[in-house]
Amino acid sequence: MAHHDVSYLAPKETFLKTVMSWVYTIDHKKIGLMYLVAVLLMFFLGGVAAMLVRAQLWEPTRTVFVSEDGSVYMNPAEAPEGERDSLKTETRGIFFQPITTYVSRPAVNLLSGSTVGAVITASQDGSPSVSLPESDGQTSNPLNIALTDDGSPIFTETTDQRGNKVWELRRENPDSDEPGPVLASITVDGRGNPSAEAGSGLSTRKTTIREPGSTITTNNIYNRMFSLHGTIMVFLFIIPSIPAALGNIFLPIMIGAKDVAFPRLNLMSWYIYVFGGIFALYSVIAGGVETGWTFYTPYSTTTDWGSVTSMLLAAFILGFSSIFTGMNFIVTVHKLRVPGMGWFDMPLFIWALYATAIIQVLATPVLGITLMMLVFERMFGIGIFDPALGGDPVLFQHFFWFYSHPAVYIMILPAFGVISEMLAVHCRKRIFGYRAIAFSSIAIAAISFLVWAHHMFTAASPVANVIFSALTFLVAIPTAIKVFNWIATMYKGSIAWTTPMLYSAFFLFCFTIGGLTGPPLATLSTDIHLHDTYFVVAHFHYVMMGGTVLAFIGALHHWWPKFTGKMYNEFWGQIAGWTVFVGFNVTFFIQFFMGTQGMPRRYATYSPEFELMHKISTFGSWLLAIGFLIHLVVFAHSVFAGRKAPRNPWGGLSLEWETESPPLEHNFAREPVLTHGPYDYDTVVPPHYDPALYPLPERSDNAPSHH
Amino acid sequence: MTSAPKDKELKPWEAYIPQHHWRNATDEAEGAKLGMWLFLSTEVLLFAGFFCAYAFFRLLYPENWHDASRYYLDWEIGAANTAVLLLSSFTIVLAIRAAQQGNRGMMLIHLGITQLCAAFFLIVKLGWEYWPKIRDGKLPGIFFDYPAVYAQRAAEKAMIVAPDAIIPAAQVAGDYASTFTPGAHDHIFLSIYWISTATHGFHVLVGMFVIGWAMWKAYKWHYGPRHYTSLENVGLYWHIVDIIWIFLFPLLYLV
Amino acid sequence: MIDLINTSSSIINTASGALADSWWTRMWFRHSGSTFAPSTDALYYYIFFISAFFFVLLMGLLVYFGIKYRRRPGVAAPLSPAHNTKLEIAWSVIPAILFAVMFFWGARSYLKMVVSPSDSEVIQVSVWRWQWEWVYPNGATPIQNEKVNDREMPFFALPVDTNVKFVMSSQDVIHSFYIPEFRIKRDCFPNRYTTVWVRPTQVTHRWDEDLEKAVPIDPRNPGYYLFCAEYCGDQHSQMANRVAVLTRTDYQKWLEAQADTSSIPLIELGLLVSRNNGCFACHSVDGSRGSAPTWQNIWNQPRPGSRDGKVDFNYVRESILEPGVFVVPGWPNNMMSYQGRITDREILAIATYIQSLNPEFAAQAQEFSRQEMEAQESEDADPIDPLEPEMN
Amino acid sequence: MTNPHDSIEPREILASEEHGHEHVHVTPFWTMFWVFAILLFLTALTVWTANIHYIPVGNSVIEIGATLHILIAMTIATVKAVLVAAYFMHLKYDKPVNTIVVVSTIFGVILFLGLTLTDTISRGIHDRREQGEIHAGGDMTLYSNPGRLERMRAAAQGGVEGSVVQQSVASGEAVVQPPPADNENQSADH
Repeated sequence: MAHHDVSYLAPKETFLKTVMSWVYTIDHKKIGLMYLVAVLLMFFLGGVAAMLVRAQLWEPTRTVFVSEDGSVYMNPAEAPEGERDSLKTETRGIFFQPITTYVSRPAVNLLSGSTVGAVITASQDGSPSVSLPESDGQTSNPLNIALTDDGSPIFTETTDQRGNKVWELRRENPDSDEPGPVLASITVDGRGNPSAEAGSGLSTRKTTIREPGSTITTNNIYNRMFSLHGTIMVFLFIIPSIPAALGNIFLPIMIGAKDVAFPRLNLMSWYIYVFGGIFALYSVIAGGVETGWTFYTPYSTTTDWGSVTSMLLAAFILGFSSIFTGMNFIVTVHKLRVPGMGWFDMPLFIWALYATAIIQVLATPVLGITLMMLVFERMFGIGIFDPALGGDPVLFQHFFWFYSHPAVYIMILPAFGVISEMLAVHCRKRIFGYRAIAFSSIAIAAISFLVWAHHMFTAASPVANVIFSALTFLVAIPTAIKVFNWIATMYKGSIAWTTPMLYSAFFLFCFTIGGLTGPPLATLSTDIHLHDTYFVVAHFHYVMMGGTVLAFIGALHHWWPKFTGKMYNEFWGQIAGWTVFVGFNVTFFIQFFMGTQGMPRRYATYSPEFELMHKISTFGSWLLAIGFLIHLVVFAHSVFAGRKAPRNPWGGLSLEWETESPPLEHNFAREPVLTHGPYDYDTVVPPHYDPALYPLPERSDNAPSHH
Repeated sequence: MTSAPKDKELKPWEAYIPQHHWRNATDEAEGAKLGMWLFLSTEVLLFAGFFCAYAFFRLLYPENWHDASRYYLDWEIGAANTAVLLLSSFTIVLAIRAAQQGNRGMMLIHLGITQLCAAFFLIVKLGWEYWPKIRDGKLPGIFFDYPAVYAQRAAEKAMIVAPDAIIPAAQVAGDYASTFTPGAHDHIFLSIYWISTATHGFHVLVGMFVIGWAMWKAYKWHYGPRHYTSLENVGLYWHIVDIIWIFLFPLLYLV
Repeated sequence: MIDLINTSSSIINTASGALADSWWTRMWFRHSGSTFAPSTDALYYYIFFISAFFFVLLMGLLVYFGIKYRRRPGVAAPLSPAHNTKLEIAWSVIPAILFAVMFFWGARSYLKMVVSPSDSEVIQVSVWRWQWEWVYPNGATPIQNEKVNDREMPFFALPVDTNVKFVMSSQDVIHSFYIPEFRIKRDCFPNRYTTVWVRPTQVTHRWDEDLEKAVPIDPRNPGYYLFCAEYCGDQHSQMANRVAVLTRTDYQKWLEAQADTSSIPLIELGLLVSRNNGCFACHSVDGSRGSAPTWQNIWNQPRPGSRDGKVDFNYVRESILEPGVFVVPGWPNNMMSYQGRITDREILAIATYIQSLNPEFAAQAQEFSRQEMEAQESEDADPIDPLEPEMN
Repeated sequence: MTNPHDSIEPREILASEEHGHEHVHVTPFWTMFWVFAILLFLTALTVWTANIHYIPVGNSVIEIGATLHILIAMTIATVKAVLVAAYFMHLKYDKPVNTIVVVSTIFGVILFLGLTLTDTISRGIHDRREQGEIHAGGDMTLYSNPGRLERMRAAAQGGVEGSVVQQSVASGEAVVQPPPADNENQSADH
């Protein structure tokens, strides 16, 4: 009868109404889907930045010798005999050439001894113009430049020895036909960069209009790229990825609710995310940030480059989006579970999201106030973080990491949740140690607040370092427990090697490496050596990318049939999965060795001895990109040509597999009745699943499924 | 089920039905309240940033901090504002009580008093605290006008003709201001004073808007014995603004 | 407990000492250059082998289960327990114990790095974007340069088997003092001092009397790197210097040579001093555009608004000591003052060097440099008045 | 948005037992009044204790230091906050879950302050500052970019008459004006 009995994806009567039904929607599934599209877009953007970062590191920036015909030699001796004298040196990296001029309007200010002056400017193609000062409504000519009839100054166009175009502005010489002395000249070099010089011997001075950021070096582009990668990936991709996108879609369904507790707040969270994203993108367009995503003071308070303030505001705004999602999830889990679902009847994904939400609510406000204080510092110089004014940069680091360390658990905990789900479903096995996994999520959430200063072992005081080192090891224990439980879950399972299962295994592989490289960073003396090196980069990526991103992609495949209603291509999904896995490991495993060898991170160039390792890493990044592109094609194919998904393609037992694919507008036709736990694979044939395909183990009483 | 015609005489609070995804109104009210408490906890942690910065610098420069607090800020104004905020908290509690009893008149009166208190707080803050400080250059960070403050202090000292015997007595009475000399970190003290009180003041302002909204809803009969969730949440918000001030007041003005 | 750690760490120290310079240690770490390196490396290997054991165990199980229990049509998953208390306690407690050992061991060797011995030789380290400066106890800053990745950078030497304490401070943003071979790292902050100390154990360089500089003993090992490990902006990656370890006697000779710049002609010294003070990070000498005006051809150029109105000795001196007094219009005022970190003769040298960069005045500069050198060599000569040579 | 209860008559809901605040605790007036009175009293007490620096005992005095003051003031403030939360904010009468939220928030604040201060206290910056190793804040000559400070100061004081800094900007001299009290801490050799 009512239209909430149709799929949430079903279009409305008219196109406009369909669009509006998405714009004004308070349906958690639509909001989650919009989040999903947005975070995938951000993943793409951040990924492009990452590819450029790796490309720059293909080889170190070096001085090379360029002959006139353009051949490049590492050493002048390599050049043919005749060319050696005419070699020019150039600094070059493989990808980013140094750009010496950013603003295309060099100008020469011709001061003629008095306060009146004239400004000579050149556009990008070098065509010159002079603006002369006005006096008494008439154009005066204090410089005695030859003028045409309409008052515009005359430039003589010549070519210099190198073949560059030169425009010269000369002083008028009324006594003879000889040209007067050169007042100023504009030269356009081979690359089209204009530069201006004032003539010598005159009372002139050279000014070049140098807006902030007028010189971009190779390094500078690189610095923006890795900062862009960090800020986008952390604030716009990975934090909202699983909770706000997949969590939003599935949390209410999995606990049998019609919606989240505060649907309008949920919509607001989405629009705040968009608003914050606009600030971030504006910052990128307006020059980008080059502070890294950590915004350490006093670098971030003093740099004039780019648009740091805009990026800070973006992160501040995005924080609210995250807080609102977290609040919503906590209340939803507390108040909207289907009757009969106790805390220990919840799927582990819900436990993970609940633990995540606790961190989101408790940690994010501190980031908010930190960034606000940093904005005040930049705008008003309040002097709390700026050492020049008596402030303390380490205090900023404490403020920042009080959020940002728990934030890495905001990123990884939901991934733990989806892995628990995927392993149980695809191994057709009751999860091993349900309570241990559930409690370890909460324990990780609590301990995550205790360990932040391990990011500051080279900065903080020794006493604090010892305390934080000890506390850091605490967090390793619940994490280890989870991994052991997952492996134990596979024991005596019936393991279907679908793409989600494949990704679960990839996750276990990569996350175990990521986790096991944590202890050298938590141990004080080894961390002193490894701190701020590529070892940290590799560790972080093994946890965040090998952990969260692989779990996210796996979860996308796992739930894709449910929320889109279409199946994806299993074969190509697995091909893409293997490409991503191999590419990922090629890219990042070598970085552990770079780190122990002492290669510091955030380096735009490096000593030649690291070249081979960097080349391997960059090569891996291409494989990785190819893998993700195949995934993109697989998903696109599924959306447009995928076959219709059954209600329960994997034989899952949690509540989302009971409803239609895609789910109805209010999730269920009527409120579901809980007849079994989410992991009772030993005793229950899953709903909507062919019992013939689902043999139950011998000993059980072969109880029929509840349908 | 029968579909009887709707009773036009039902007031909005009587006719209230929960949103579609809630099982019943009790769950909805409790859920909303829990959500509000979570929001309040984010507020507390937001202000924790100021408290942490305060503690950090106070431990670094204890004397400077103490003297600056006594010299730059008037505890009388702070105390008056504290009392006013406490009163407003009390009246908003009474407003909720009135809602529970279905007494719209008392509800509006008490919310009105709360509004007046909030306005009083802001006017005192702007007129008696912020404005003189802006005038005298007692501003945060690099805006802090050391020369002007020194000149002013010198003029004040010139006016104090104090026989030696009186100064210890003044100290016993706690009159530190008479011996005060501006310190090197006054600008940071004032930075923290400005950003924390301004953020708090902003919350008071937001509070006035939401209380105004609650008054409008009360006027329209949206609150009654069975439904006053949003009024309760407005009250919770207002109390947290009060509690934050309870901590800010002694830290900034007294010790 | 501590005894146990001591014993085990000494065993592993011995073992890793035996492993030194094997392909295995070379794969992970650079040379072990200080007393901290063996214990840090040994601890790393301890963690590594534990990790490797668990990784192989877990991944072995993953692959084994994945193959053995793969889904077969019509075959049910056999029953298995959903939890096992003993197993779960075991895999919680055993890692906890292993972690505890890591923590105690790591904290013990870390605390040794923190407290410097009282007999340490103190080197003042000053750092700014993008340059390290070491001031040795005799007041010298190195004049020896070595090429590191295309750039001439100051060369720093340390005495072997001597405790050296670095007292560090930054002039602008946060930097981090990192010498991988020593396994030490410490952040440098503006407005604050931090310290780190080290005891080098391997001699890498020797003093060469003829070349009057330290040269590598083994040409394949040109010395250690000093890196900046905290991101500090544009040329963060190019803040790499060579650090060498000399024997005590060689070190003394090297140090004396660094303190004595009187035998270097002004123009040459100007180039050296400019390099060592990182001037070339911003100022170019070939006319190309950096983040500050080039030095090429600026000598005698007009500078309206400055005290002298043009670039001369006074102008250069003022620009070095009080860069904010006159800023060339259009350029940012971001140079720091070199007051107190540079001698009068060095200022004169820089000015002469700049003079020599203008072809018109190059001969003049050469002549002045030669005269000054003669004056230096004749003992009774009056010190040259830097304002004297200002001739027009 | 569609409401699934559209077809249900409101009275029917009212007739059911699911009422919003059916069994709610009505705020007792006199309890609240006395809480309010105690709060006012505690405010007065804070002010009073903060202004006592010496307690005369016979011929001598007992000094109350800054630390003790802050402890007293914070204890009173905590008592006040607990009263407001328990009575005004109804925590005493509500479900315990709200109290759990509050407790974990306070836990978070304590961790934040406590662990941050573990570092900042133990680095001994204060002692070293007194030995002259560390320059007090506001010593702006150390800063590499005095021009920036100048610009910001000039911008900040744009309209203020007679400002020293403004004059120095006008004359083109980048004179940094450090706080006079800090002069003895400055050293030129950095």
